[in-house]
Amino acid sequence: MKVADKKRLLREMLFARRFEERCYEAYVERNIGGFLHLYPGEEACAHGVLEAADADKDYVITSYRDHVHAIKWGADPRKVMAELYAKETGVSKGRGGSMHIFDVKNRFMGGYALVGGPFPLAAGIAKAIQMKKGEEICICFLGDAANNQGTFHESLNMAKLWNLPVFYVCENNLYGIGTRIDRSTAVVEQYKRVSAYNIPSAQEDGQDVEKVYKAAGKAIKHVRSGKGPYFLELMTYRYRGHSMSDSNAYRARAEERMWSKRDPIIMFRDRLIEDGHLTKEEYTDMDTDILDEIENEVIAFANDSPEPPVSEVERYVLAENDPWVRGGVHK
Amino acid sequence: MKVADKKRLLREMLFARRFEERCYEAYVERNIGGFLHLYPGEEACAHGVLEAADADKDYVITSYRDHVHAIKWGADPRKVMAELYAKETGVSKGRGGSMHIFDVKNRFMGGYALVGGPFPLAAGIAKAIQMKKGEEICICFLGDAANNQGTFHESLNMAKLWNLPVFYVCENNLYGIGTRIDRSTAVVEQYKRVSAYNIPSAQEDGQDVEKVYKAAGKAIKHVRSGKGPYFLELMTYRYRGHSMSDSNAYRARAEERMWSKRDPIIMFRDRLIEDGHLTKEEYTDMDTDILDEIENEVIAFANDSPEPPVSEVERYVLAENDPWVRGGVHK
Amino acid sequence: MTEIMFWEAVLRAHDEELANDPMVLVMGEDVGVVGGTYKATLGLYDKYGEQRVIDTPISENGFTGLGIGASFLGVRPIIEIMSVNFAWLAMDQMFNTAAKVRYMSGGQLEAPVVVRSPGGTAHQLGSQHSARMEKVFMGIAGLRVVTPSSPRQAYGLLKSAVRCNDPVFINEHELMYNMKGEVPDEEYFHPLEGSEIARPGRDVTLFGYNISVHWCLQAAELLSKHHGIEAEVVDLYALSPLDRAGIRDSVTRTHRAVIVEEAEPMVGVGAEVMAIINEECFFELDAAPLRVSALNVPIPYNHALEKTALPDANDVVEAVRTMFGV
Amino acid sequence: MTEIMFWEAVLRAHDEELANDPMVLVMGEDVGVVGGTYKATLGLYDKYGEQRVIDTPISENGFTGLGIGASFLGVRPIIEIMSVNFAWLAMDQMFNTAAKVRYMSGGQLEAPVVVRSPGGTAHQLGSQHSARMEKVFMGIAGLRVVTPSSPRQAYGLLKSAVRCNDPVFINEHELMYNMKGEVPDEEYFHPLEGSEIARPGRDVTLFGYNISVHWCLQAAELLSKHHGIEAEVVDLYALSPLDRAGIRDSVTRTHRAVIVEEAEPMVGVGAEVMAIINEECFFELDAAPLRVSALNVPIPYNHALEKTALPDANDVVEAVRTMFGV
Ligand SMILES: Cc1ncc(C[n+]2csc(CCOP(=O)(O)OP(=O)(O)O)c2C)c(N)n1
Ligand SMILES: Cc1ncc(C[n+]2csc(CCOP(=O)(O)OP(=O)(O)O)c2C)c(N)n1
Ligand SMILES: [Mg+2]
Ligand SMILES: [Mg+2]
Repeated sequence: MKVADKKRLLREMLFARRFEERCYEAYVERNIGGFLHLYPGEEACAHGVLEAADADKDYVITSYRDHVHAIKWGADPRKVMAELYAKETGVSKGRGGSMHIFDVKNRFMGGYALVGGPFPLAAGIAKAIQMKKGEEICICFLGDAANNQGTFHESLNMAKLWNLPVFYVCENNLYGIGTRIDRSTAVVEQYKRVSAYNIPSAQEDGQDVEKVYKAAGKAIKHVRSGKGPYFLELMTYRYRGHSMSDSNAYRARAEERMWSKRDPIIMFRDRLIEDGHLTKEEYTDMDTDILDEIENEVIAFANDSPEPPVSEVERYVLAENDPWVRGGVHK
Repeated sequence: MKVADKKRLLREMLFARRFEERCYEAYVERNIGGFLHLYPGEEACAHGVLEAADADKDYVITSYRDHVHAIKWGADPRKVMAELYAKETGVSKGRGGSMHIFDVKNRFMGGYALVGGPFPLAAGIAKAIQMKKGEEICICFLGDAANNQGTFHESLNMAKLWNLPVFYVCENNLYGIGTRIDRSTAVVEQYKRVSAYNIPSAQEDGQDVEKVYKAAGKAIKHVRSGKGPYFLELMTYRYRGHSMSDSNAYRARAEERMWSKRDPIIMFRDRLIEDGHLTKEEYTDMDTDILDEIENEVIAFANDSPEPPVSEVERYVLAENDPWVRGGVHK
Repeated sequence: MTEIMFWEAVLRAHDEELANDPMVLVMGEDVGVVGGTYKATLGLYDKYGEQRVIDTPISENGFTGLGIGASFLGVRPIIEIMSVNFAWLAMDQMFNTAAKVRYMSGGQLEAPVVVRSPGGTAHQLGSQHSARMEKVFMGIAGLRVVTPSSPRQAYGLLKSAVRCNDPVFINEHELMYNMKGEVPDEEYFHPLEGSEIARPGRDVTLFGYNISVHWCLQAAELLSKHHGIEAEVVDLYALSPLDRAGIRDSVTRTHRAVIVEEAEPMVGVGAEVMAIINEECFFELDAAPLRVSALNVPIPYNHALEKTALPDANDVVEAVRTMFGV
Repeated sequence: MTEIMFWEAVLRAHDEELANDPMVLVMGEDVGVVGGTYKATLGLYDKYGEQRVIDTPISENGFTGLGIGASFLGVRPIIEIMSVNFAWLAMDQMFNTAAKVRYMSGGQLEAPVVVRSPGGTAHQLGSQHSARMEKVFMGIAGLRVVTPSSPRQAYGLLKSAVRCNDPVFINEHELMYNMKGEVPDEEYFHPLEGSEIARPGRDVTLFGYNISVHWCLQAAELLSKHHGIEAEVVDLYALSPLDRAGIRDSVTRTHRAVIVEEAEPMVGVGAEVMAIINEECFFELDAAPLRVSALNVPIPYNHALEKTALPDANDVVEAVRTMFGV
């Protein structure tokens, strides 16, 4: 990675962190409603993987923990925040909310709230790519606990069977809400489970964005070359509770402390400083700049945007004026 | 195995074969309705496995292809046939039919028509055994294609996680209806798939009843000793179509011929003859005797039995006179 | 017009749509090499190849979700669920994804999948293979539900469903695949909304759909012959959205209504049509509307019990006689 | 009588039933260490141990089926589905197995499981977390469906459900767990069938269940105060089987009916109750019965849209005013 890219990546990760922290505040201020699942601690996963993908081609799909992936994949942070503020200017026009960020023009195919739901959808997107003989791939991010859902099994089998260009990324943060992975899963090392589908796989440190980038690059090369699916397990940790309503009481403070020592942003920053690519001041300026942007552009935009018109509550249920509903244009 | 037991087992297998062939005729005669899935060719699987189990203790559950398993597990063949004839004297009182043979007093927990349905049910039966601190185990027979259902994944994970006394037997006859296993399954060797749950497993020749018996014995010892689940894959073949409505057009005749050369009954019979435990005449007498029993006892019983009274069509929907429906006995 | 069988009509629609658009594909258990349990895809595997006519593993939620995902990119999957009973396994993807994705994405995504499946009770298939589930599909916003009563409708509804940008569930019937009927020789697209008057009449409206249309028609003949009652038969081939105007118009003419459904009555088509009548034209009614439904039981294997559990033309006649006191 | 919160009532029922019978167990996602998303199982993991208070993997169909299998041998599982939206994944085992096994085994087996789940729409949870699915559960024979409107019912219904030999689905509501109400100090078993008159009245019957009972009660107060209309409120805590006699008796007294449901109208509780009224006491009606329901849309995240999509007490008042022309 070029130095400029590294610095940009660091900025993106820091932006993601600040964005999520600001969401937390906005939720407390009651500007955001519903369920809110935040990403701090896991930034190296989305950023490392997506940095290695092709932003002009590839498709991304994920769970409810989706803001950061969407933004990294091109969604305007202002529109993501506007979505959380339930505004008409939101990426999903205020209809989706935090768990349903969609930005289809950038091929961000959405966040889904049913655990395990995106596994088959991702394989389907890959099937469409295959039919169109495209060079794109589909990248599917899901958590560790999602792998216990039947759709995991069904989808990975089909993905391999039909040689689909889909890259499954498992963000293993060791918990599904309050249940630790070894209490829900017989084989805790997720990358080993996919041998049941003969899908190549690897496990990587999810806190080190450069390692993630490298591992993802290898995986993407494999998938893009037509060799079928790949599965990458990234070991990571979320700092906050599962969602805003979760107190985190089930986790040992010692465990939390241990992980906070391997903060993906701090680690990356320190490495850049050590390598002489960044100064402390530059970093502080970057941070100030980000905080400023979030407050004065992102939040301001969300705040100032209008809500969807109540008269439109019945829009988007079915297609509008679809001629085939009346038996087509021939009639 | 003692010689007497071997001869009994051979008779049981031959009985199973003749029973199923007679079902075929009865279906053509229109005495049996609905879907009918027959077992010829696979007899060594059910017989080898269940011979190694404890008939006074263990629980058995299976798919729609269930007559032979039920009979081997103690169900009266007359009542099984009466069930197929839709009679009140049938094991399931004529309500279930071929796909739903139940004989609960013998711990035959039923045949189920949804592919993959019994996986979690078997784990649940094992959970109940565990709670009662019993020495029993639950044996679950299902086909190869069933392993692609999400319930397989979900159930095997829980079975291992909670160390449940369940023994999964995969009757791998290479097809799910008309779809050959390699066209539906990325990893065709089923016993390898369960490494994803860290469940011990083995593959065995499903045409050789003694080999099956031995492999099952080992598995059952493992499960009964409290070490958790086991998975056994038996390689076998069905002679007939998937069900009566299936023409078998999708299979190569050469493949069928090859498998018919390894007929489980003929192989076992020849071995017994070779070893001097059986004469050809004894075998012929055995067969005559079986055909006689099936015609004069089994079919006769089914024929002569009454149908369920139509007035009872609404029985068995809910429990009868359950006091808790009215708020319990305290009221 | 040529007379063909119901399955041939479904097959023809598949074939034409596969030929028309390279993005159309067919998937399901045994739809390829075998050609479908009810021959609805016979020969298409050889004609269009395994990329477009796909034998799936037994993974109903998985392959339905896969089809939905593909539809996001403009693929037009026709998914066959071998029997509607197995659709319980795929409800998650059908309702949580296909029916909601347009709404929750603010109109950015749509899921133009067709899911077709034989519903209804055939002969002695037992409790786990005899569900009638159209009511479940009807109850959820964002999904269209249609159910053909004839080869013509089967052909024309599938063709429109493939082209329509909404997810469509097509409820067929195991007992109807060998039914014969006329289908236009030229290409024909049946509307996905509305209803058809299958037999005009003035004394009472019999509402049916799918197989029960035929019971209604039989009953109407019997009523005419034996009791001089001229029943109108309305074919509700579109179950969601239901044709409120069509229902109202017919009842406003006949002032009496009997709704005939193969399913158990609880929260079913009968109840919904009755509610619509109450809402649309209550004071037009000269008698309490009735529904003719199955008993509220799992379907028994025994034939006599099964027959007792299910309604038929005679039950319709009896209901109308009760209504008229004749 | 002590006033406790709804979740405390559910917790107390769990606790007592676990203490009463060693074969009772509780299972679901995060019911153990965490104590349940809505605290319905708080502290039970420590008290009864991990063999009986079981944190499951995210495998809804799997663990529901596992509970059903255990129930075959006399275990009494109380299964929590964290949100009813996820129940789509478990429908296969609930309907294909639990609801049918007694029938298809000719009475040999039964599946005395309790499945409880918060249904209903909370605040801004979006399309995939706002389903109201009671109507789906009601439509299938072999399953009992109850839905408490108060802590007392929540406590007493769960206790009866655990003891009853049928599979029972309990539809709770995310917004009601912190609702307070009186619960008897002594052990109390609520009947699983029937209905309760929550407020007597003579002019019109408002039928509600679960959260909509409260809208009905509010509306009744407003109607009494502002329009002199005395509404009777009938609480249909048992959705399957429904209390036909109770419905008939009330309408026979008031001659008018409004059914209030949080769900979309299509094939819902409103339609079914209307059908029952038509069947039981059509000629007692002085006005067309009405239903007050949600709009037929997936639930939007935006709060104003969400509120518009859902009914409330004012909508009930408006419906009654329309009915009375006042
Ligand atoms: C089908 C389904 N079951 C349960 C839930 C509730 N739920 C939401 S997130 C979650 C945990 C998921 O954990 P994991 O997959 O590891 O992702 P993480 O949240 O840790 O990123 C659960 C149980 C759900 N949303 N959908
Ligand atoms: C959930 C479900 N999906 C599909 C079917 C239709 N079906 C019945 S048997 C079968 C094939 C099963 O094959 P396998 O598990 O290998 O068992 P076998 O019949 O070969 O013994 C299929 C697809 C079903 N009954 N249930
Ligand atoms: Mg996790
Ligand atoms: Mg097989």
